[in-house]
Amino acid sequence: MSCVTVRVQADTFDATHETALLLRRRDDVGGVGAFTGIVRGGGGLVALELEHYPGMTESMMRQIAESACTRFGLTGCTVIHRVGRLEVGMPIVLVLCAAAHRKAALEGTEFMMDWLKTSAPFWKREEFSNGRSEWVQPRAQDDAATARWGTLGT
Amino acid sequence: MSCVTVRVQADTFDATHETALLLRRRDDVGGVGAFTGIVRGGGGLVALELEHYPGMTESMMRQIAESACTRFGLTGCTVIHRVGRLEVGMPIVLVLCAAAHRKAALEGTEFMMDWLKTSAPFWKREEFSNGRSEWVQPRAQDDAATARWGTLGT
Amino acid sequence: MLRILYFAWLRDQLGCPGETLPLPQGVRSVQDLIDRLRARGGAYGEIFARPELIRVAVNHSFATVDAPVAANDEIAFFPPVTGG
Amino acid sequence: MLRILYFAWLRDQLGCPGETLPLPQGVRSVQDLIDRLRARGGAYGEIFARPELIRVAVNHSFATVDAPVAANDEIAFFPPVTGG
Repeated sequence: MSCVTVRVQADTFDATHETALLLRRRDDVGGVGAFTGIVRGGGGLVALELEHYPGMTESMMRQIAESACTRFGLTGCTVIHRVGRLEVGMPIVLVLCAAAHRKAALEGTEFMMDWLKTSAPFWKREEFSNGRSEWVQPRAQDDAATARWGTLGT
Repeated sequence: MSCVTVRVQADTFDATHETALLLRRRDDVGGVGAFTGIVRGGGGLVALELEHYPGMTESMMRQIAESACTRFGLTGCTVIHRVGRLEVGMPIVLVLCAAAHRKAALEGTEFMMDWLKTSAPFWKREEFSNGRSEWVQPRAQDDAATARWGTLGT
Repeated sequence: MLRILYFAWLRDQLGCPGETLPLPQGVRSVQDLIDRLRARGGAYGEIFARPELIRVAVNHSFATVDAPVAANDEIAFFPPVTGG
Repeated sequence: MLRILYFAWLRDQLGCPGETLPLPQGVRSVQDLIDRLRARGGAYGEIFARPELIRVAVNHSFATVDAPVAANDEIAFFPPVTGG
């Protein structure tokens, strides 16, 4: 049985702690793949403001996580996405995939990030040092990355 | 300039702390890919005893890490490999790759794990609940995984 | 009652996070609802004249403009997502 | 002095983690050294008769059997690695 954890929160997260939870009371995990998204600076960016659609966000995140568990035979996975104002250098999102072997763990992590980018209802507004603020435009390459996985369905 | 950290140690590691070090005084990191290898149980396995070749190990780990930084344009990477006796469920190895974008961060992580498995001089002995103990045989699929990257050279 | 929600720059431009209203007569699909909202003119007229900029969810699932709409549904309009 | 190291099951079977000796006369390559070790017989004879089971490093770099060996080199013999 695989174990899925999905959270939307303002606070930061602790990858070490979340990894330990995926290993608790299991002896069939050979590796945990992970990705931590970070607010990248440049062009005078100061911070991102992250908005989401409560209810639908959690539902989509759970669908993505359950789909990854089925497709890659994960023993468990965790997705935590932050909302609110996040300054340059701060972590935004954490994906963890635990599996018997490293290939499944790392592919599951890629799969979840690709789907999160295109299917979880989050929107980012950029805040610049000159006071300007604007909504981030979606990137065509994110759609392309997701398309290679086919459909989300489990 | 990319920053490489390589360590062989008996103690465990803290992925959250090591990730923070890769982000310190940088604003050009968009994501950190990670893999944590775990002692997987089954077949009566109790623990692994990990042996290595001091000096050559650190040298190969550094070569692999520097090669990943060049090849994937990483802003930094960290490899920590444990030695000694490790029980089922305990972490063995941590690889972290920081980059501007998630694709490079996750591919760099795969690349480093594949090379570590086939080119860093570590050997595992399995210890079973019935008292039996034997050296782990290398897996052909690890050689195949590494072969797809061509040569290690930077 | 029908619940309509707006997110990100749609909400900014409409000056409104959402509204609750009885299912308007004759509205059977998302497209019907878009046509009604567009007919309001102003910011609604501008935004709902360009459906290619908008994504739709019906009851927390992504939907296309031909999806049916019923009383008590929650319909959300928003730009393509940019999380992760 | 030449340093020779043995790891994992090679060390277990030889009962020895390594040795330090003057470069034997006529030894110019890893293959020459393997031949000398094999000629000792016993566990050495058995192990070094099967070079396909063994990997070799010269001064901390992987090497092939035709790699040159000089005085003061560190030569390590071990099975294929299984870390990570």
